[in-house]
Amino acid sequence: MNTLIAIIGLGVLCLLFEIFNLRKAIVPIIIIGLLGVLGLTISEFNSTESYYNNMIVVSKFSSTFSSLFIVLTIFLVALGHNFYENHQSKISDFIAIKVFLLAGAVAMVSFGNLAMFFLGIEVLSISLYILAASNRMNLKSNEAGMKYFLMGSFASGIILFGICLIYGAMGSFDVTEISELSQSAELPIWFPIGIVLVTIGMLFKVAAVPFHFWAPDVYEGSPALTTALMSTLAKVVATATLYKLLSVMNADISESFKIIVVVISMASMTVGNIMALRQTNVKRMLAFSGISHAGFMLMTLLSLSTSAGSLLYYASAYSLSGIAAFSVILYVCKNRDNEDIVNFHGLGKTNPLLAAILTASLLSMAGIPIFAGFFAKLVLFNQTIQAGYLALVIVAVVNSIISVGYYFKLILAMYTKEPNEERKGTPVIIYAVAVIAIVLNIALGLFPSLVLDLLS
Amino acid sequence: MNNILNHIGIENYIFLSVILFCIGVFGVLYRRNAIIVFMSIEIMLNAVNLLFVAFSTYHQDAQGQVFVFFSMAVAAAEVAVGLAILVSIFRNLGSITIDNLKNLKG
Amino acid sequence: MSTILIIFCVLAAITLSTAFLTIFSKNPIHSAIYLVICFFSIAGHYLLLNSQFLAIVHIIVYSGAIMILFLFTIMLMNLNEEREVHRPRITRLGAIVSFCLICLVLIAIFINSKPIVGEYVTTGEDYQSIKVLGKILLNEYMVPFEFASILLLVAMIGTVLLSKKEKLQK
Amino acid sequence: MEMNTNIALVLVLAPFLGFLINVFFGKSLGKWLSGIIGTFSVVVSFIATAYFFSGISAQPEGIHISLFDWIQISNFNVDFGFQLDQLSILWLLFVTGIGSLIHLYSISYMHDDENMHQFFAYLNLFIFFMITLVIGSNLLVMFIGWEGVGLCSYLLIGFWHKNQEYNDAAKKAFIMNRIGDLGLLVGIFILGNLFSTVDFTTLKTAITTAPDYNDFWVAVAALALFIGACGKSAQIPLYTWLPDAMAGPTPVSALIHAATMVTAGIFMITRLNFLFDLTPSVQSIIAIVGAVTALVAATIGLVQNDIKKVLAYSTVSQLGLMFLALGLGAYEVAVFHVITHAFFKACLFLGSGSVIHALHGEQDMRNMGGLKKAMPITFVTMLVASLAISGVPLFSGFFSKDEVLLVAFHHNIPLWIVASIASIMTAFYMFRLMFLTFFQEFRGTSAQKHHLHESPSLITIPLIVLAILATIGGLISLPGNSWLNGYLTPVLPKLANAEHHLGTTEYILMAIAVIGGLVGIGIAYAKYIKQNTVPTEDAEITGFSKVLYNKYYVDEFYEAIFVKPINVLSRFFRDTIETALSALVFGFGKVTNEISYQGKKIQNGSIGLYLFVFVLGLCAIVSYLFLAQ
Amino acid sequence: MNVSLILIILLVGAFATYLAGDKLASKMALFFGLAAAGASIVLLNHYNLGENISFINQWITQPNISFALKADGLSMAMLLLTTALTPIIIFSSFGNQYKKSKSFYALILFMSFAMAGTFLASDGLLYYIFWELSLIPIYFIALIWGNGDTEERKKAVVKFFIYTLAGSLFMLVAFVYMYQQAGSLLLEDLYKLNLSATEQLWIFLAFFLAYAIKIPLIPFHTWQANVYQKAPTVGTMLLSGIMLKMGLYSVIRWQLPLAPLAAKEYMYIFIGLGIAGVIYGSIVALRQKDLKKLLAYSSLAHVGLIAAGTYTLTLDGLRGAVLQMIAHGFVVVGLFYVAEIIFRRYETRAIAEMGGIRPQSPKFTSMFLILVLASVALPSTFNFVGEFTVLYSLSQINIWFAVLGGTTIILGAYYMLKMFQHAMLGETNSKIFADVTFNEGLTLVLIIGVLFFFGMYPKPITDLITPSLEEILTQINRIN
Repeated sequence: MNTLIAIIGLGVLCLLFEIFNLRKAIVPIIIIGLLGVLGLTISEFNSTESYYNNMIVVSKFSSTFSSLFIVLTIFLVALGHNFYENHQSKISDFIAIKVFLLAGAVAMVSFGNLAMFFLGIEVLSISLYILAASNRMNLKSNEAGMKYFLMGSFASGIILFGICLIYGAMGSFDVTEISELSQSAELPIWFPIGIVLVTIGMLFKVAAVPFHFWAPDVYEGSPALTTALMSTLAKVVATATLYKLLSVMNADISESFKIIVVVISMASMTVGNIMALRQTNVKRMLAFSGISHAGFMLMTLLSLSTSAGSLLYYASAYSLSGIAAFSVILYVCKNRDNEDIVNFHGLGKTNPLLAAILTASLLSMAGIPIFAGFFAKLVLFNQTIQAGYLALVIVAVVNSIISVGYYFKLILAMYTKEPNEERKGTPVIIYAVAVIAIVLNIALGLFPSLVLDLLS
Repeated sequence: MNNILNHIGIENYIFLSVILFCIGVFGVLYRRNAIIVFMSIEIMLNAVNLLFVAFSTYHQDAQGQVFVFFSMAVAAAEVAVGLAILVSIFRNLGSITIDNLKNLKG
Repeated sequence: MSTILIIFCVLAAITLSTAFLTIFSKNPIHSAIYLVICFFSIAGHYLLLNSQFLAIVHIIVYSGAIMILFLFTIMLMNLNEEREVHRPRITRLGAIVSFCLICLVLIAIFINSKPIVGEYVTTGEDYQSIKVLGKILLNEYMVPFEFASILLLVAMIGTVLLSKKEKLQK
Repeated sequence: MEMNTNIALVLVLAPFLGFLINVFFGKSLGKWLSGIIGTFSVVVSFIATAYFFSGISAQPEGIHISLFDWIQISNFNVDFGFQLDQLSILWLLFVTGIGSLIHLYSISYMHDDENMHQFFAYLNLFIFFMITLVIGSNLLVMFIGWEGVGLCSYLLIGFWHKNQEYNDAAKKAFIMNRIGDLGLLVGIFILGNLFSTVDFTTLKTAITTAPDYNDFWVAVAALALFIGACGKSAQIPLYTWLPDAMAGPTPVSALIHAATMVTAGIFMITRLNFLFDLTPSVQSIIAIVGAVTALVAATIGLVQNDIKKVLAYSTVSQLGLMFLALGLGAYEVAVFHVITHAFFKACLFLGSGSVIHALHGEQDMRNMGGLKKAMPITFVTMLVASLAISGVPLFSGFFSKDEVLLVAFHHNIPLWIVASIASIMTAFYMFRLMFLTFFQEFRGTSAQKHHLHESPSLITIPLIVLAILATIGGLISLPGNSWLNGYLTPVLPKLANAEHHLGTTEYILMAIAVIGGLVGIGIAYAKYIKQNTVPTEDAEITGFSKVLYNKYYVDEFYEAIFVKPINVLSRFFRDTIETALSALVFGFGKVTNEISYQGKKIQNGSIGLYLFVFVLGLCAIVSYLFLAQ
Repeated sequence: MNVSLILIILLVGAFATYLAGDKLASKMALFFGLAAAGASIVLLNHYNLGENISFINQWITQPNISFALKADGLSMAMLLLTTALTPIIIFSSFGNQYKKSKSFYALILFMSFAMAGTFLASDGLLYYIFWELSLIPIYFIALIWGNGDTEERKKAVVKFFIYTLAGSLFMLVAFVYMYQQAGSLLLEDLYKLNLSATEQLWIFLAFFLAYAIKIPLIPFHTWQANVYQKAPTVGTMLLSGIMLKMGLYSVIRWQLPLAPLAAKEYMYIFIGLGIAGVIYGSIVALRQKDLKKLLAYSSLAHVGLIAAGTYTLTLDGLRGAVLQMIAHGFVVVGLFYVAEIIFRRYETRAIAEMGGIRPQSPKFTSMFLILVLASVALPSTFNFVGEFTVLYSLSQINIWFAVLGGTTIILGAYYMLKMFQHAMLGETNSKIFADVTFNEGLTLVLIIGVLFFFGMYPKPITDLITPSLEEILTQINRIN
């Protein structure tokens, strides 16, 4: 709860700074503030409490994920300093929206009442619509915003419908009550339908097949930093929320529901990976990669009671490598109108450090050992085999192989092609973010227990 | 005080909402005019709101109605943002036909 | 068939038909007006369900605020005539198919489910007066209530962000 | 024993040292010095051998030296050890002896070659490996030498490496040897598996004491070993490399391809006589192969015009006779013939080398003739050697060949007939060679005629020594009173109770053989002296002699049966299978890429479609969960 | 003092090399390579004295993974191979100028680190991690410093990477599966597993896919020739000298003891596959025009034989395989170095464009010939010891295996001598061929020295590896 309040306070502070004309200070202050919030969250790690009539429930799950979100937001805000340098007059708005978005995200993982869940997801979504469309002079950005908005509202409608049916069945929005009531027999069918509809809405948010179509278009069209946010923070938030939703409501996942999860997970991986193979736009490629990673993360839903740790680990691994990758993309594609792979030609020569970082993050996503992505997949496979879904794991393995194909396309472009122009100006902050993110990623790879054991 | 649902039956409300919801969905799929699509989404949300109120009566519980307030807030916020996006598209494109938004694909 | 049921049916018929008309009208202005009627009929439902406050809020928010926003936008963009390009047949077909499908599926499920037997509960307590709603909203639902303000704040900032012309700074 | 070990090491390592010196410093030492060092190192070995020879009578069981553990196998360990018994010392004697002579000869013969130090290095290396082969205490140490001499043979055949045909010949020799080596290895494997040892002494004990060895596998092992011997000793079907090996310098042909290396097969079989004695079926195969080889090679030798080729086929033929003897269990006879053959054939090769030297590389007998006046020493020594090989009485060849025939007659008359015919042919082609080379008028160019001269003494001295040995070599095993048989008894225990008598049959057979030899010489005389025939040009050769001249087309046959198919297969694998396999792997990538390409079309940017799929998905999930149950 | 020291030296070396800058990189790398070699000899000494030089530490609690490095004779032998070849390989590159050499040499050391780790790891996951890790440096080495057409090279290298990764991922699944059963991936815990025959078969096959691609066995070899050809010679040496051995080592260490039932049941098939590789590789090698490709196929043939040896499940088979692995490691590095030496002078790898080198460079020719002969297993070279032992073990299973496998000594001689003849012999080449420089000569002499020394006296290695192989054999023969 304190986390949430503090974050909102920061957001408001950000707006106030604009009023007092302290634009330059916004980014550093917010970063410091977020670090403080991070400390606060971590300090509350072991206290499991519920606040305000169980509206917000702080648990290990929520505080760990909140910390992850905060970390990601710090990175994204830091990158914003550079990204928005030509939009100084709007920087406070951008940062504020991001901070509020973070508030929504925190609400989503710590909700104790479906109202908070719904509002959280709407805060997140609306912020994202705005950020996606934020480059208002750019038609692509407009289109992305519009597409995301239309489909997102559609999905919101479905989520709302689902919540309504749950309420209809239970007469309450409180998850604890719902959870208790769900144990009893004689539930109206509205409840499972409601759960399924909410799940489908959330599947849309995590961009799982067949609800994934928006993702590539929106990722491609949005400003790069927004794409970074969507592909890291937003995706992770949505997955965590879906996980929490299903586990906390004790929805007694039926076998047939699990089959649905398996099918969707397989489809997401396969479609995501195969479609990514022929992409030339890096953001679009990463969008498809994100779809496949969503498929991986959905595997955690098959063993809800035990897989929180692995989800956290996977999410951290994925999002950290995503941040690292996107910071390189931001650097490379700054002042360019697209993110075509051509822009990356010869990066290995012109900027070996960033090329190495991008390579490392791609390798992490591909699941090559020593990077956290490998362990993420490993624990996931472990759990899934334990849950008895060997076939799913084999599909996942095959997909990992396919994924190497397109990750390496980018790596090849960096190292074997000749650079097409000289790049100058190496913003320190991009370096810092990229390096820290990848170092964190590798550290997670070297000491997976640090994260894995948090939630067990 | 008599429960009004004794006269109508909750099923009828469910069917009404479902059909209304589906009309909303239909509208989203059927129309290419972004404004109308927005309206269809509003119809969807309203269908749900209606059901909330019906369930609220069904359970004799105010929470459902409280939720409708939030839902309205969300609807309002969405419309505001959506229309803002629409306006900027209109400025750039001179049209609000969503079929024209096909630059991003592949 | 009680009076109430008849009222319900009439209202439902109005709701559904205006909803359809909203979608089928070629002129966006007409759509908007049908939608307003639809909202009013829904408000009628609320009244029927004895939640007067909600009905009024509904009318104020939807018909008063949201629809005005819509109309304003339509006027702003001068969209009062039909400009929509010809929809490909496949799109329409797809829309109709999915409409039928989703309708059928959902209704079939609810029909399949076992019907609610017996009397509906009547506690006799007041649960939907302004007073009660206010208490609940500002006690139990204080946090979401405040959070909704964040939502609106975000929307506000966002709308401004999207619409405001940039002051170019060198 | 310490003394013996050291001397044995000197024996082995002296040529190796010579090799090293010549390899590393040969060029700076100069030709003379390098030749002398090469020769000297072999002489040292010869002296060491003589030392052992002098002491062997005191130690009938031989000297066994184990240096260190070499290869460990699960059921036995292979020592790196030496075994100096009667057999190996005998072999060492003529290897180092003739080796020294040929080294000496080479100093002069190779003097014009720029790479003389290399030549001596290789020769020394060869001697080193040959010694290893002979004194190895087990099959694997022997195998080192076995392959090593093959290697040296490869190096020396291809000594003039700028000529790719010579290199082809070298390669062919090595590969054919390797075919045999595989047989030898297989034999070793089977013996190892059966008796858990490859050491000669323990193997002998194991075989002779094992009550229930497996007949079949022992026979297979013997056969496999025999295949190994075939490769090294140029027997059918692996003989074709030997005539080609004449591409090497003539001293090499004399040393490796006549006197020493090619007898390794005989050495090995004699060494393992206890094994072969147990497998009569294999023995008869050996005998038949030997006899047939003797005949076939002799027939080819009848019409060859290259002086060295004639000698090469003669060698093959003689080796065949030795194998015949081996196959008949008369190991001592084979050994005897090996020794005499080493003398006279080395002499013949060196003589031919002297001729070639004098004619500046000319090897075709059609371009020779009348050399006896110009090269009297060469002529006389070669004549002596020819008489010896033809089995003219009192020369060494007479005794040894006669014994082979005698043994054959006792065991199997058809084999005796075959062998006798081969001997007659031998006499014929040898004297054909002599007559064509030394008699009549010189048929070469006038430039060559002008330069005709007797070779220098470094060449003639070895010739003379060898001619003497070819003459008196028979003394070591006179019929009825054989020193050799007595000497070999510890190795060949059967000899102890063999009866030595010379009956009428034996004398008759001797007479037949002598007459046969004389007939052969007579025919040659009639044809090449009386009628003064000169073999026709290649193109004019017709009929059966064409078949003979082309060596029964065996090379062509092998080419068509083995080499071509393997090359065709190789090309097929390379071009088709590899491509197909590669395409298969790439295929996966291609297919997924294609799917991706098609998939991109679905993602067409239309929100309507996206939502449509959304709704479809929703319907599918909901209906699966709630309607399908 | 324990084996992690080697890994630390190599890893630190990699970083130090990178930091040393382009000029010093090669020397720095050589220094650390030699340091690792020295350290491993010291460790070997400790090991021989009976000290425990293994290292084990809990690493991840959930799942239960340990950082376990076990040093038994087998691992030590392979470690020595790695640390001995690494400085040789680094030294061999001294004649070449590489752009961005600090990255180049750092990657070499890093790869060496990963391979050493693979040989030492005794926890399944740790092993897997090292296994995969070794793939990345070679990928970049081949990609960036490789030769030939860029597009072709990319294709070959990416294929190699994806192919090998594909294989090993199934191994990972097998490990995960076993982890479910055992609750740990420590080798000794896995040994205690009681897996049914069916489970073992699947595990065996999963491992097999990984190893068959890495080794490679036919028909999984299609990446090999192209990558060998395209990679820089240093990369090729690393690949063929050490990395192939990772696959073979893994067969002995992991595949056979973990799935012995399947190994026994289908022994003939896998031996047959290995031997088919011998014949196929040799025949394909016959008509290769590119020297490096020819060597690649010869490698295919040799490792086929080694693999066949391992699958015999006899002490001789395993021992011969290990000996031959080491021998082949040295000889193939030497041969590729020879190809590189020729390339330095003639800028070609096409055999047809060579020829007539011998008259110009007797030293080089002699050393080349010795390597050729060693590769065809001339007795007294190390390769003979290995090949003989392997063939002997095959003969214990079935004499026909020995005969067919033995064709390698015929076919091997055929294609190697043919290559030698056309590359080196014949009329003096019009292009000048300078004889070997001191560095080149030293490298080759070192390799040749090793080959002859152990060819005559393999006992130290045999003694080193035999106890651990016997232990593995008891695991293989344990009754489930």
